[in-house]
Amino acid sequence: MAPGAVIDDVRSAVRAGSSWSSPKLGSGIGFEDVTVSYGKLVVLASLSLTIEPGEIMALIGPSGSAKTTALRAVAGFVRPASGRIRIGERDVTDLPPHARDIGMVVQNYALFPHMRVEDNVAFGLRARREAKEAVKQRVAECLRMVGMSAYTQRYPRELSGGQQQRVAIARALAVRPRVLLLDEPLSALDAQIRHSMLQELARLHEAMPSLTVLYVTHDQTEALTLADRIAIMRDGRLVASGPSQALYREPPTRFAAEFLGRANLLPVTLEAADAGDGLARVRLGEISLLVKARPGLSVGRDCLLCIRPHGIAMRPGGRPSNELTGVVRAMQWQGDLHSVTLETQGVLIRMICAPLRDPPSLGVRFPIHFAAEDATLIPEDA
Amino acid sequence: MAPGAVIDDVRSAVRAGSSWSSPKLGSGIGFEDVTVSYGKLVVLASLSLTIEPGEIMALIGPSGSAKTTALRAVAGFVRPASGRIRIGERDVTDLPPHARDIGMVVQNYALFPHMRVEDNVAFGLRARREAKEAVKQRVAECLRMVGMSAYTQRYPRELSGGQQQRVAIARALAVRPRVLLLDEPLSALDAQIRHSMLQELARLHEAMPSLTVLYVTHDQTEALTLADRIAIMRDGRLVASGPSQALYREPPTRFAAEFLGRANLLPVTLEAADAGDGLARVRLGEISLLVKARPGLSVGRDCLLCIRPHGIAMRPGGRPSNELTGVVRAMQWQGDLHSVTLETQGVLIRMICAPLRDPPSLGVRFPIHFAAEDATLIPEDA
Amino acid sequence: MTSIAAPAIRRTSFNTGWQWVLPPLFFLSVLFFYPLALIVRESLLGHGRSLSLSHYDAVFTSGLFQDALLHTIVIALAASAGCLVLGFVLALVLSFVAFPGARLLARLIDTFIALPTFLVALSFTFIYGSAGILNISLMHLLHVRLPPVDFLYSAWGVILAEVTVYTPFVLRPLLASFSLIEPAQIEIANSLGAGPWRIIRQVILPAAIPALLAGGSLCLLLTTNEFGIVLFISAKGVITLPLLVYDQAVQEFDYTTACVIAAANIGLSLTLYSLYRMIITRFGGFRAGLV
Amino acid sequence: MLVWSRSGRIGAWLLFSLLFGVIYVLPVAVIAIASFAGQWNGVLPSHLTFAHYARAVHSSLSAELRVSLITGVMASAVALVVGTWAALALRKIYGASRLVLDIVFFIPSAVPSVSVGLGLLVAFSRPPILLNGTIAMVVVAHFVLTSAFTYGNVSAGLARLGPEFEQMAESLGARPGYRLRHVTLPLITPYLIAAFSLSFALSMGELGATMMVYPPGWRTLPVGIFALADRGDIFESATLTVLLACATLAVLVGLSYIPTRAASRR
Amino acid sequence: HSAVVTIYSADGLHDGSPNWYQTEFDAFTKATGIKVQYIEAGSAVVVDRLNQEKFNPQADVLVTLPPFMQEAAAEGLLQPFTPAGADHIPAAEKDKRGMFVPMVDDYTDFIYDKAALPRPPKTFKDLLEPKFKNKIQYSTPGEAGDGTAMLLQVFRAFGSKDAGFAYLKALQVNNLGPSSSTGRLTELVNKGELWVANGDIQMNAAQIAQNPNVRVFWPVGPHGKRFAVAIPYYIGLVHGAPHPNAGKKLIDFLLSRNAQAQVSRIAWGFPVRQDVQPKDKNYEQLHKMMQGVAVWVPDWKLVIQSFKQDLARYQRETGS
Ligand SMILES: Nc1ncnc2c1ncn2[C@@H]1O[C@H](COP(=O)(O)OP(=O)(O)OP(=O)(O)O)[C@@H](O)[C@H]1O
Ligand SMILES: Nc1ncnc2c1ncn2[C@@H]1O[C@H](COP(=O)(O)OP(=O)(O)OP(=O)(O)O)[C@@H](O)[C@H]1O
Ligand SMILES: [Mg+2]
Ligand SMILES: [Mg+2]
Repeated sequence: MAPGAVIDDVRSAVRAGSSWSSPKLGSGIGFEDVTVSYGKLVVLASLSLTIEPGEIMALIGPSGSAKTTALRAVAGFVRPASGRIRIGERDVTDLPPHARDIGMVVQNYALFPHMRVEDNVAFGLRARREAKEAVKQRVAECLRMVGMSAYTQRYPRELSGGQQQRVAIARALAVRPRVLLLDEPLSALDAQIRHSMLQELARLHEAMPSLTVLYVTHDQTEALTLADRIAIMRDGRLVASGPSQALYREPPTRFAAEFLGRANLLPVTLEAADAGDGLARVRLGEISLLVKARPGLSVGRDCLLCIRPHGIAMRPGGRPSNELTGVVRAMQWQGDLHSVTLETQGVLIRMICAPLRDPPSLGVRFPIHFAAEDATLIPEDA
Repeated sequence: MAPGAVIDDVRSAVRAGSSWSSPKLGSGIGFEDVTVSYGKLVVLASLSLTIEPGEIMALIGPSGSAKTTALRAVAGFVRPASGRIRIGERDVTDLPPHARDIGMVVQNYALFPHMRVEDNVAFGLRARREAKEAVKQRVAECLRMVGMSAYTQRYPRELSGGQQQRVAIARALAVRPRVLLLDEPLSALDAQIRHSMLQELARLHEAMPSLTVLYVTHDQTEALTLADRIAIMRDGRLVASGPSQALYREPPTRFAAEFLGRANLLPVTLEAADAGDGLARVRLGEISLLVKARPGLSVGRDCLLCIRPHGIAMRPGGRPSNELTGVVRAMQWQGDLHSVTLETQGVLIRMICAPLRDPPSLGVRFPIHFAAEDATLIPEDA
Repeated sequence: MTSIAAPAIRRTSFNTGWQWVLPPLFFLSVLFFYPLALIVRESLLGHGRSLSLSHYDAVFTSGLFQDALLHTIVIALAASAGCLVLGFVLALVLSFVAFPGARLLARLIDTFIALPTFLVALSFTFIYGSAGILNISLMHLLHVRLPPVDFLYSAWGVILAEVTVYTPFVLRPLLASFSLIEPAQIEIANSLGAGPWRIIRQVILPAAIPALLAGGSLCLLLTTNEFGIVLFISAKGVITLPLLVYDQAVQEFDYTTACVIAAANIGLSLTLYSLYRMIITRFGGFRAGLV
Repeated sequence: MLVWSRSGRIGAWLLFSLLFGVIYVLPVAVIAIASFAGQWNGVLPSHLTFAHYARAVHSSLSAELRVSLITGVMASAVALVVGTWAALALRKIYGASRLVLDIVFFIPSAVPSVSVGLGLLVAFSRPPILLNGTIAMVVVAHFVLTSAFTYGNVSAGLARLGPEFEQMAESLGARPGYRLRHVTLPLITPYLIAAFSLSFALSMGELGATMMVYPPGWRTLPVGIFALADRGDIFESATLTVLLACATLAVLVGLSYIPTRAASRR
Repeated sequence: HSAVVTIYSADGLHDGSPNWYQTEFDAFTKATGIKVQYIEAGSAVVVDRLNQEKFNPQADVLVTLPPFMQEAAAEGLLQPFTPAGADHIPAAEKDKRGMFVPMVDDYTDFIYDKAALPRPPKTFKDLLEPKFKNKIQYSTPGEAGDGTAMLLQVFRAFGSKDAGFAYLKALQVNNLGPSSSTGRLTELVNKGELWVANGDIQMNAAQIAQNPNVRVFWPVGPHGKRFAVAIPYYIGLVHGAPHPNAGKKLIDFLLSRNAQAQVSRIAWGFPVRQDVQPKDKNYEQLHKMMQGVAVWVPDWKLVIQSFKQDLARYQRETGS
């Protein structure tokens, strides 16, 4: 199946499908001091987090940071050792999963091996005793949406990894849940289809603004594109959360900056907390730079200067612009982009730029620039 | 575990590990007209492909295009209905998997559920009757490399998805195979660790230049960064293959262009096949553009003009540069990048640029530019 | 019971498997098929040394044999059905409604396999006999003179006893197969809004089909061949083929007739077994691709 | 994990307790009480006594229990090896021959134990193979009667084993023998244990065939129990039954605690 | 080597502890150093096993009831042997060809539940009353020695086989069902599960201690005579016995005066030697129970001639 065809399929499905909009009231998700442990091992430590009705929240964090565990707690598959979980107005901590009105896609899909694709997708609808005709129509619609219309009669074991994942997505969407829990739902898909699925999700959300989505992903593009807010987990704890853009632009901690967007973090010392125009002045090695001011930092304090790799350019831009001189240390072509690693003032700094026609060779020295408003300060944490 | 720590771990592991280099001779992989079918369904149709000793070949293609099947055929898990498979000089078509000297990571990991992490990794070594001490050391080394040293005593079911995947990678590498088969080995990992694993793989290959790698991935950055050559599959057929950069820069078909890097494809008509300087002239709607010439196309022929989204800029660059006027139709912020969709000459065109400080609003009209050498022609195929 | 189809794709025939079957086959041939062949030979030859079906004819036309055949079939079918239902219910609770000691209980039920079957019949006489606990209590309570519960010395008594004894044979494979159901599947089904009944019907039952198949066929074979219980209940209406074999062979020096009945009994077991497999295959197993 | 509500769980337990109580606890309780009963002609025994146990301990019980245990272990071990071997070997065979062989390995369970005993007695009491009057005869009888169950259990386990683990093992260079020992067998250990427990339990309770073939000095406990019951000595046979059940239960529980790391339950 | 001897025996003399067999075996081993290996089963089963094993005999000595002993002799499973004490046994009870001799005398009887029935049924006809529905059981003729003897008893009580079969057919309405064992019925009678069953005096007398509700009786036929059928435990030397000498010694020992003197005291049986007159309480008790009961010794030779046909007819008439 050509990806083009898939996309077209998807589009027409959405165009045709008015059934997405649903009169249900939105219901948010609330974690209140939720702790989950396996045996003695605490894997999720007192998570408190509220997801507003109709909001898309992305949950990111390194492998093993308890993202899946948090999702399973909302679904009711694990019972918190302490704390409460809310869906909408209801405290669902003691409610069985089937009474929670959720749709879920899990990391390993968990398709029913003895059911054909269409029966897998129809499962939730039949469980709700929907009319036969309605079920049929809806199943067809959902499968069209994920580009799996040609596979209705297959058993899961006869599908490729990505096909299985798409069926799992269709199955979760088919029930029109109030709350959608997605655990890396696109990990097995290629960029093409991933992109179109992402668009589908966005469109779906437009059509059903009350749908609350909790979305675990490893792909920050996914997170930033889709989510209203992002929560970052680390070692079973929530370490940061906030509106996607804000979190990206002004990461509150070193970890958040590193994890979301792999920022350059340069050790600097604050020279002037307020250099006018909302800017501050810091010292990096021997030179002094203008950066966005951050309240609450005192002069002389060691901070990290956070600059995104693509915030660094070879030509000056933005006002006021800083200039550094770097020596090329590494160079990587990534198709869309060139990633250049430079050494400046004794630290390594990475910049990303559109593919260069004549890439500088290693060891070459040239000036780089970044705008003060692209550079934020993060207090150095232990 | 902090990603930073992981990366440091990885680095020191590689610095310490001299054991990677191995005296084994390299052995390539050869598919000779290989067809695989499940029952009557042909899923892989007469694949012929040679992977040179020491080469890294990425296999990409939409979900369900038989990438996994091709890998399984090399491993010996499925028997081709026809055709031969070669590893090195040997025809291995009739050889059992254990005699093929391969390392493999499969899509669903297939960790041995009854063995602890360390025993999983040690399995292949023990099967080869390596000395106890050596096994121990090597297992520790491989686990350190994937950042799983803290989990040696866990059972697979006690690990998160990404942790399982990392163990699977360690297990495949531990045996120092001559041929490494990787089926989306990094799909469950976050960007941070994925990046560092990718670097590890590159470094591993440097240390063992004779290692042949066949790498299935959905992530084109992965493919382009790591692979010497890329093969593109579609519907069970090989549709294109070639050196990564060449394939990316001059995609031979519409499908290759779309799939690898999501190029803009504009319908044009060839006005002059040779406009000097290795350029050709084409007509798009009412305007005429200079593009890279492609031999074998006759004047008046309908073609597709392929321009990568990041090849389009707001300012002119490169010589000679083309100019178009576009109307902003969509706008998406993706963290690192801004994706802008414009309408020009009745077609949609997507450009990607560094995050814009003041993004244009919808409906705004402005000029865009692209260099002739960034625009290639593709014959319109049925 | 080994109801797997050959995988759609044949595993490469790297090593032909035939020779590996030979050792167990040889072992079983010497220890089992050789004696079995002697029985069949005897049933065909009898005292005369020429092949004849006359013994079969004589046996098959006797009313005693026909009655026994009927009893055997009815009891076996009813008891197996009972075992399947009871086993499924017990296994469900043991596996999916976790409570402390479930594992021990499962083992306890297993122990019934180890009891000589006649003992269950024996204890039933204490419980359900006309002078048993139940009847005496009821007679006192209801002030009646005749025992109100009177099923022990009928096919029902045998069936109940056999259900008790043979349910473990359904229970064990069921427990094993339940433990292999991916918890995520049940979780997802539940999250999609399916209540317990639907999950049982649509997720657990299909996964349990091989186990039910295995347990059911075992039960069918065992109940067809049950001897101890019938021997001890020893009521008029429940004489079955194995009892006849025993009677003929041991008691009346009529070895040939015994062999004929034994052969018929074996034939019956295999027929029932094949029928059962066919039915299951036809109406259930195929959907899961399990048979 | 299936029934989430408290009331539902309680309901399930009640149903379970009722069924379990009537069908299992009651008969066992009756036998247990009978083993202490002096006389039992009313609803309950007239008085209780330890006399049966005292006598049981003094009689040949310990010998018979030993015989049963040894026979059970030997026969089950042989059945396990043969059954597992057959089940493994059959995986490599496809098509009609597989179906036929499957039935072949099943036939022993289709034969009444009485017929098995009879057949063995007839076959091995004359040349070329003379086994009557030896312990081997009992072991053979028990093996024949349980082999099909072992075979069935193990093949069921193998059928549920996905191919990916063995494939992965092979790709890591494990030869068939190594793979079998380190991957296949460990993964089906629960089934091997189940198979062994089952054939052991069956063997502990076997009567029909044993009665016909047991040699002098090798009388199993069920034969002893049957002899007692058959002579009307109900209470003493109940006593021996209780001991038989306890011994078996002890072994089964012991077997169930063999760690099977493949268990996938959380 | 010959330090062991194997005896296959019908059950009945090895019940309880102490029991007569074990007492004598121990004494025998002590006296001769020969170990006794004992196998017991139903009276027909032992013979059948012997028959199956005739190509590789394991047993030295066979003990069983009529007519199975006669069958065994006819099948050639025994070898002639005249034990040391044989001259003290009445010739009528011994096999003409010297294949076997009686070892313990015993007689058929019937038992009833004295808790349920204040007085025993007088006649066979009484047993046909509806109140006995499913309350009567007797061991199956041809399977158990007692059941076989009862068949003969009914024939004789009713004067002919035809009348006997007619009676048994009528009795089938009340009969609970076939039973391969006689011993088990005692317990059922004691419990009240059954009210009437058949038996033999040696066994029943021994069981009464454990089963206090059980009493013996002998119903009368239309001709009004109370009688019991003699069903002695016979003993003989097995043809092809692996240890013939030890076997002979064991037979001699069991027929010795000392052993015979213990029969009634330990096992409630009657000694077969005329020179043994026990004085124990059990013996007196047995005599009291048997008072007024005539003993009938069937012509077993005749019996086995038509035995197969009789059994076939029994099965036809009673449908079991
Ligand atoms: N059954 C279990 N027993 C013990 N520890 C467990 C168990 N399941 C998960 N864990 C541990 O809990 C932690 C969190 O697991 P979780 O699956 O929630 O991680 P995650 O954030 O989803 O990771 P990934 O991105 O790799 O999927 C991990 O360190 C994992 O090893
Ligand atoms: N056992 C099977 N029976 C029938 N068809 C199968 C079977 N296994 C795979 N297929 C089909 O073969 C095709 C190729 O599958 P394969 O797993 O090789 O795809 P893939 O390229 O790896 O896809 P993905 O990227 O989604 O993992 C798919 O269309 C799939 O549906
Ligand atoms: Mg996870
Ligand atoms: Mg795949």
